[in-house]
Amino acid sequence: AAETVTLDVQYAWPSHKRFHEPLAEAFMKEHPDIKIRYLAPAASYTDGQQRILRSAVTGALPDIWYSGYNYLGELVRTLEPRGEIAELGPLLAAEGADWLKANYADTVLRLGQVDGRQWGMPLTSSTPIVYYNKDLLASVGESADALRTWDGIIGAARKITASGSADGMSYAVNEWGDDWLWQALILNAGGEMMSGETVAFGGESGRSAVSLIRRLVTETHMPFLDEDQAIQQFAAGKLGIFIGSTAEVRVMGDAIGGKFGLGTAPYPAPVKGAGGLPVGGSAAVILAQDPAKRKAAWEFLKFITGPAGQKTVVLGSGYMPTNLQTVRSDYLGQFYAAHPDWTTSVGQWPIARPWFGYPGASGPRIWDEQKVVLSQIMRGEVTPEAGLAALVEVTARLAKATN
Amino acid sequence: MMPADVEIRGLSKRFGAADVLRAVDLDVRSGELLCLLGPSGCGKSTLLRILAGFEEPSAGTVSIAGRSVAGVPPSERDIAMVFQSFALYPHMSVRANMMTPLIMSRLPFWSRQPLLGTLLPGVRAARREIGLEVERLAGQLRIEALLDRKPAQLSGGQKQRVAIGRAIIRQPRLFLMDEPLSSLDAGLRSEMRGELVALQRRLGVTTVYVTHDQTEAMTMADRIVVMMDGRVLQAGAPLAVFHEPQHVAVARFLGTPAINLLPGVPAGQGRIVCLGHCLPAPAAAEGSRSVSIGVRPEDVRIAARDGDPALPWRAAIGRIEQTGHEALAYLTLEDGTGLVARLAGEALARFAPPADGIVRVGFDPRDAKIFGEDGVRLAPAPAAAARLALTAVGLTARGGRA
Amino acid sequence: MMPADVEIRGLSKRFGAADVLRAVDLDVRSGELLCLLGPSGCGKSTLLRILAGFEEPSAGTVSIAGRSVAGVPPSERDIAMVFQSFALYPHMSVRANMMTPLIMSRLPFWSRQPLLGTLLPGVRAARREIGLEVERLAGQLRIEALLDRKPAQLSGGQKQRVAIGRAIIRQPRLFLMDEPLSSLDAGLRSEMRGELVALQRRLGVTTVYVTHDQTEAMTMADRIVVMMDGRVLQAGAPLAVFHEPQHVAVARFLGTPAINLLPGVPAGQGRIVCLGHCLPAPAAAEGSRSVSIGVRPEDVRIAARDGDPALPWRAAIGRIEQTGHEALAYLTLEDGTGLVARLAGEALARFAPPADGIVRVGFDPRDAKIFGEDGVRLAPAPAAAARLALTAVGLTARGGRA
Amino acid sequence: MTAISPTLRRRSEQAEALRGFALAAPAILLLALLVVAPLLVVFGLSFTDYSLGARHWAFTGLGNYARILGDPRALGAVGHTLVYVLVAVPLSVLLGLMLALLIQERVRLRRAYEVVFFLPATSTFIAMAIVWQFLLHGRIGPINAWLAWLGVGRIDFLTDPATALPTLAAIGAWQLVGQTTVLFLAGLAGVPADIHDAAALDGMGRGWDRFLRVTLPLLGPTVLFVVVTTTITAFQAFDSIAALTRGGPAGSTETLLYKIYLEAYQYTAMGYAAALSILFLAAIALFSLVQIVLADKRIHY
Amino acid sequence: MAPANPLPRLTRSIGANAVLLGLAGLVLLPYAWMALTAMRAPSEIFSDPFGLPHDPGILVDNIRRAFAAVPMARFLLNGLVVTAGLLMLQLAVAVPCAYALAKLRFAGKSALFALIVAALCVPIQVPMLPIYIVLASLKALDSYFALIFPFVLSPFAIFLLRQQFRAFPDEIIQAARLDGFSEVEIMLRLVVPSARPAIAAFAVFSITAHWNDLYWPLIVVSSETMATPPLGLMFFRDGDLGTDYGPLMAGAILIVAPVMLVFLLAQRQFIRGLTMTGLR
Ligand SMILES: Nc1ncnc2c1ncn2[C@@H]1O[C@H](COP(=O)(O)OP(=O)(O)OP(=O)(O)O)[C@@H](O)[C@H]1O
Ligand SMILES: Nc1ncnc2c1ncn2[C@@H]1O[C@H](COP(=O)(O)OP(=O)(O)OP(=O)(O)O)[C@@H](O)[C@H]1O
Ligand SMILES: [Mg+2]
Ligand SMILES: [Mg+2]
Repeated sequence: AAETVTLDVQYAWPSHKRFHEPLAEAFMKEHPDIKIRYLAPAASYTDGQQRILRSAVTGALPDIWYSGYNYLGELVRTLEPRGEIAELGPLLAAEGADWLKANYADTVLRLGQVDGRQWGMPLTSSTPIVYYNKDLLASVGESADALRTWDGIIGAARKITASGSADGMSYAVNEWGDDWLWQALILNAGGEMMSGETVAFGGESGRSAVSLIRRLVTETHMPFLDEDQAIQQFAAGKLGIFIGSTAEVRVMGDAIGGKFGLGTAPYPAPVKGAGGLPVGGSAAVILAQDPAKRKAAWEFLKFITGPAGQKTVVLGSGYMPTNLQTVRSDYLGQFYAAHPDWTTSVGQWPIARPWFGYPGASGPRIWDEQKVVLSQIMRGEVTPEAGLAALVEVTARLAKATN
Repeated sequence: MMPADVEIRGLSKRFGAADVLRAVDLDVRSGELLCLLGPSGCGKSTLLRILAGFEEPSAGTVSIAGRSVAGVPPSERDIAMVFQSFALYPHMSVRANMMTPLIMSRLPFWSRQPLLGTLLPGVRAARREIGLEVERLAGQLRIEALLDRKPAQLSGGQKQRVAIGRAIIRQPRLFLMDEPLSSLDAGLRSEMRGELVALQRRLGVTTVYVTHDQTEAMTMADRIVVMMDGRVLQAGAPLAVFHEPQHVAVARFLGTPAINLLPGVPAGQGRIVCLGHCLPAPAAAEGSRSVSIGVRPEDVRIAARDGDPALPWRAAIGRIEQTGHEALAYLTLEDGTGLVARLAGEALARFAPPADGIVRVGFDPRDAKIFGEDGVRLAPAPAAAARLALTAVGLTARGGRA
Repeated sequence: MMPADVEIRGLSKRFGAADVLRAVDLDVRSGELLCLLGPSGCGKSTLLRILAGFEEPSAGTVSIAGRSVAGVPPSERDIAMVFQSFALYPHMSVRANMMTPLIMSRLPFWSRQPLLGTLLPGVRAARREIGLEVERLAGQLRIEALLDRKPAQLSGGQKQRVAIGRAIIRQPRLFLMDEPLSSLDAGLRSEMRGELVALQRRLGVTTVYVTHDQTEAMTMADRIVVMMDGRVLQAGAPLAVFHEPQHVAVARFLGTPAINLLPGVPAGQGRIVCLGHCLPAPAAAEGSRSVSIGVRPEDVRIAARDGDPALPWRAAIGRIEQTGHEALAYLTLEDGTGLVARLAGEALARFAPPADGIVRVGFDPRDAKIFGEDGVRLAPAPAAAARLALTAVGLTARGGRA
Repeated sequence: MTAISPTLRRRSEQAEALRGFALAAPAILLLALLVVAPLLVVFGLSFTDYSLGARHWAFTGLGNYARILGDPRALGAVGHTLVYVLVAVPLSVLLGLMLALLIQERVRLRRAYEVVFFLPATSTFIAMAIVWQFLLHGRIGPINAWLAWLGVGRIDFLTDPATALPTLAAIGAWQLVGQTTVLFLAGLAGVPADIHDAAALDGMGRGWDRFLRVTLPLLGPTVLFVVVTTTITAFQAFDSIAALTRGGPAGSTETLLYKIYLEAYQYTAMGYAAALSILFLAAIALFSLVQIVLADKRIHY
Repeated sequence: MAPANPLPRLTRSIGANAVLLGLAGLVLLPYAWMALTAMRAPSEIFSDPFGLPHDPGILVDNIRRAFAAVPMARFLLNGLVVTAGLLMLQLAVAVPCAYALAKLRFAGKSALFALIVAALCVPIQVPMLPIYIVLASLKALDSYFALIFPFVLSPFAIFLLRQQFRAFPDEIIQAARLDGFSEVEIMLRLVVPSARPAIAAFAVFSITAHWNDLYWPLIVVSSETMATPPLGLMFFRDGDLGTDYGPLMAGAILIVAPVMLVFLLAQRQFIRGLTMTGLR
């Protein structure tokens, strides 16, 4: 064998260690000449992006980074001119079309593309789903069927709130760490965030989104919680319905520990429109420059996005598999059959859309501003219409400022 | 307010395992200046602090003006105190320092609060009145010019006077002073002694004054109380205590250099044998197996080797300390006993040490103070009583100073 | 090492605008104990600190043992110093305090470092040797029992002895002491005086001793130097300076209570008129328009109102301070001039103040010291010279103590 | 009279100066390296549009400073910082003073109290943040449960823009109070016992009069020190915001320092962040200076 | 026999203790939850926050899980190395500087002191970026050096120690010079030992600050093996996945406890140090 190649791999979300460690172990068993060394995890995709940018300035990039889908565009645009990121298209092509077809759906591959070129291999993917407390729902005489539409959800939540023992629901759009839930509202209403250089959610999709979030507050008395707090409350049995990432299925189950019945349902059908959903998660990119390292890195990427790798990822979190083979019964088929709650998200693959990232480095700043406006709308400090106008204005201004 | 008398009965104080005061009985007479004198650590300050109410006695009672003060907090005892450290309020001007006690005693709670106080009726007038009183007293203490300074800008003597001013301004019925002069230098100390006494006379406030400096006690007190080891050993007029100590410890403590103590053995027939010579003994000596014979340095007589044959012993001069107006001769008797003699006035002028340093020494037996084995003074021989009369004359002179 | 002599010539020191020392000339003789005496702030410590090398003079030279020490750092002057605050190393035991100077002077740098030091050859032996020396000296100073205590666990007198021990252990050629006794209490102070002098005699180290306590200076020094305001006013044997002050400031500074100063006017024919009476005048008085006549309190004579007609003035007794062995009478002459008289020994025993407090006072003109307008002593009348002879006798006596 | 040679005198003074320099040299070097030089760089950056990772950047003169004036979030951050300081500092100083006065008289429990109240100052905040987040939970937090039991309405401590900042400031006070208490205890120990005795005789019992007339004025220098250090610490509050609210809800807890952090490390706008930093430093310096000057007039030593 | 009336004193003491205990309870509230939670199974945590845990034995399990989930021991070791090393170096720099400022005359001394005082006000966030870039260009990131070096100069230590050293009697220093001590020996063998309480006070401040610092380690540390305790706790804290509170709180206790212990040990000296430096 050749000399051992060591790959520095950077991932985000410390808790994902749960599946990253087994992935590396399994891979190294298969490839004794490649050593995977994880760097300390970044706290979030945003922090990770910052870390990568800083490392780029000082020339200390890791070999592999799992970039949030929403930052992928910006990452490529920054690193490509410096020659510090590897294009994966040729590598995929070299593996042959059959292999490709057997493993990856086009919708999935598209998540790792920027301007039509493949830069990342989708590693994790999630869509928002509805978690509900079966006991609470039953106590007010509702069933999971009611959760298929927003009106149904609002009705059920209102009843739970009125019962006094718990809060009806939480859709923490304004307190989320990023704009994922917000994009879900827009995409689900058939809209998109930007089209070309102009803000695209100023119309019908935006209107239905902002009036919906206001309704959630006025009609269900939804509490203002951030993600952590919402999960805490749900796990404590004091929240009827929680809408969040499918990646939390596993932890939610652990935290509840059988105190009450946990159910999941698909993201509600859109009030209007075609009903798309942004895919959260990350794509693995290769930042190594050295050919040997790039080669090794590609091997690693193939492994973690392969059927065995994806099985590990899914069972460690609740993410949807990005590999077609994974759903087969010899990998996850039997598990899924036994745990239908875990499949809710998988059922939403058909409406999955890429998670939009703003141009330039303006994403975080835009979300910080949008968040404030969303809060104002939800609290009734501005009318939904005025709020929407403000959202459009601020988004347009900031997106332009950094272009 | 009337000066008060103080009655202390069976007062004891323990700190943990240490007996600091042991059944002290003491009366302070109305209007007098009483000095508590004793070595460091004998419990003087503790006694004073019990009088002031800072400490509770472990046993015993204290009455001031006939009423027990048990449980009465310091602020309600109507006592003032001058501290060794002066304890002036460092952040207040001299004027404010002196006004404070009057403000506290004359203005009701709301009237003395910073902002509100100035708005209430009558407060301004009351403050003005207090200010005038302070200025009057400051005049008497010769500190008018300092009224607007802070304590840090004063010399020791000036601080001293301010501390006294703050203490007496509200005319307490009892005045306590804990070594108020000890942090001053020698010159200032002797000056302040005179001033303090004059002031106390003028005001007539009963005063308890703590010191371990005998000169201070001797020159200032109406009566001194010698304390040792938590006990009162002797109380009385200063010269009476000096000349007629009732305990060897008192004799040793008073007088610089300390009294010479010679060993003696009662030989019956009214005689005591002391270093091979006989002295007339007080009657009570018969009961003792051995006695101590105290002779003050100024009572030791010296003559040239072959002078005055009435002096019984021969001694070698070890060292002579000359301080100008007097000299101290450190002598060694033939058997090795040390003896100090003070030479002053004519005796000093007459004295010329011999070349070989050998002299004759002795003393008038009437000047000797004889103590029993337990340290208690044995009743003086009749001759000493004559001396006591003379002492009384000195007292009269002192009484005339007021 | 040999005791050294010190020669100071034209030494001046300014701090900013303040002249602290002004052209001081002074010799310290090999082996003597010289006291620098003067009021607070006169520059004594500054002079000492220049000798030690802590300050550089502004002008003038200092030679020790014949060699100029300009630019020589303190550590190379072979001088030891005892500080007023003792300056013991607070965290070291007494033993370590005393060993330190020897360790520093005998062991090279690496050998005295904490860990390394113990590993180097010969260091243990050297340390043991030093330890033995310390114990020997501690025995002489009677502090063997304290060797393992920390300074904080010592009394003032014990600290004092340790400080001296640390200073003399390496037998410096010059020994400086800056008010080493001033923080001790009276009893201890007088005891330590004797010990210090004895030690200095035994070691024979040249010593410069700073104090503002005249008793200390008088009783300890071979010679005293009176400084005022940065200048040397007079230097000489203690009693010579006391009895024959060459300047009114020296006369005033020495003696407690201070010398009485009476106004006088030269009247020609060898006479001076003083408060209506005539005194014989020294020859030099003729040149002055007015003089001061100094009379020490112990030289003032008192008699009953109708006693001794040789005493020219009548005076009222204001106050009598009795301290047991002596008394001070504060008198007021008819014209209001104050006068203090000291009564001791027989004069005290004889004295009985009259009922109305009026007495006759006067003094032997031979005891009077007469100062011209500029404060300089006018050559004494021949009679006073006789007294000087007597003084010399006292000196001999003192010389005999060694 | 021979004047001592000036070269000799200078030599010994020079020797001392040399030793002084030698001893201070490491500190001086590090001061230059770790404080002065980086600050100069930051100062320089504040006149550019540098953005992290960018290859091209330009001087913009005072542009960044002008931009601050037109940036409502930046101005809001200044306001939030002031609110935070104005809540946290008085709260921790007054509470610390009260605690110190109470603890000072305790004999047996004194050490225990000192430890208890200093505990928050020693605790890793990131750990405590998790606890606080739960305790202050708007719905299931025990504090809200108790409030409900007391009949007080529910408070969304960390998620209501009106309460989030005061809540953070109160947590800041919780962290700071140990330090202020301990410092006040040290100050109180420096007040001579005699003065208290004298005050007792002058008619000031242990209560308000003694505190107002004696204790507080004598504590003056300590109060100044405590207020200045606490203010500086409060200005620099960061951990609690980063761990608990991340500037939210609705930007209501975005303080100046947090805003600087956002600009520099979330938005990569280095030049602008540098300008904000300079402003921030100037504000701290000014604030401390004003306090020292104001208080100096009222301190009596 | 003692007729003193002890009642007011007693009521005062009871009142004061009541207030203190009440406030102490408030201060300790978070710790109580922390301790209780560390003894719970995940499903118990949110239902009855201050109830007694059903099976305190879970604590052991939770601690085990804390050590298993992340290299807890390594974090604690890193914390120890960083705080101890930093303390030594800070003192090594600050002691001579403080001594020179307190006891020696040299040109620019007051300017230096003014700079030190000014530096007290500078939060690390401000000069951080340039320092980061320099460290990175030296390839020194992700090392103990990177964690320690930027804090080696502690203006606070210099300030505190200068105050303390100034109170050291000049006369002792002069005596030592006569005895032949060199300047460094005077400093190390005389002045420093006398400043022990002040050093203890500073040690508490320094250890507290740097053990707990999250900001700087977050930026310079990129490998788990270099993580300090709070950074480790952050890895441990489940960002987007909800929270596994039992082991988390067990870990938190392990991280909070050492500094508390240091404070407990140094408490007497710490308070004395603050009192002696006077802070006036
Ligand atoms: N609060 C206390 N706790 C324990 N012991 C004490 C306390 N106060 C005083 N003592 C002890 O009581 C004894 C007497 O102390 P006190 O202060 O009364 O002496 P003193 O006669 O005033 O001495 P000095 O002349 O030195 O002031 C001393 O041995 C002292 O150590
Ligand atoms: N470093 C200095 N800077 C300015 N003035 C000084 C300095 N050292 C001493 N002085 C001044 O020089 C004068 C003499 O001081 P010195 O210490 O020599 O007096 P002293 O005779 O020892 O007095 P004391 O008996 O009080 O110790 C004083 O007025 C003092 O204020
Ligand atoms: Mg006392
Ligand atoms: Mg002096």
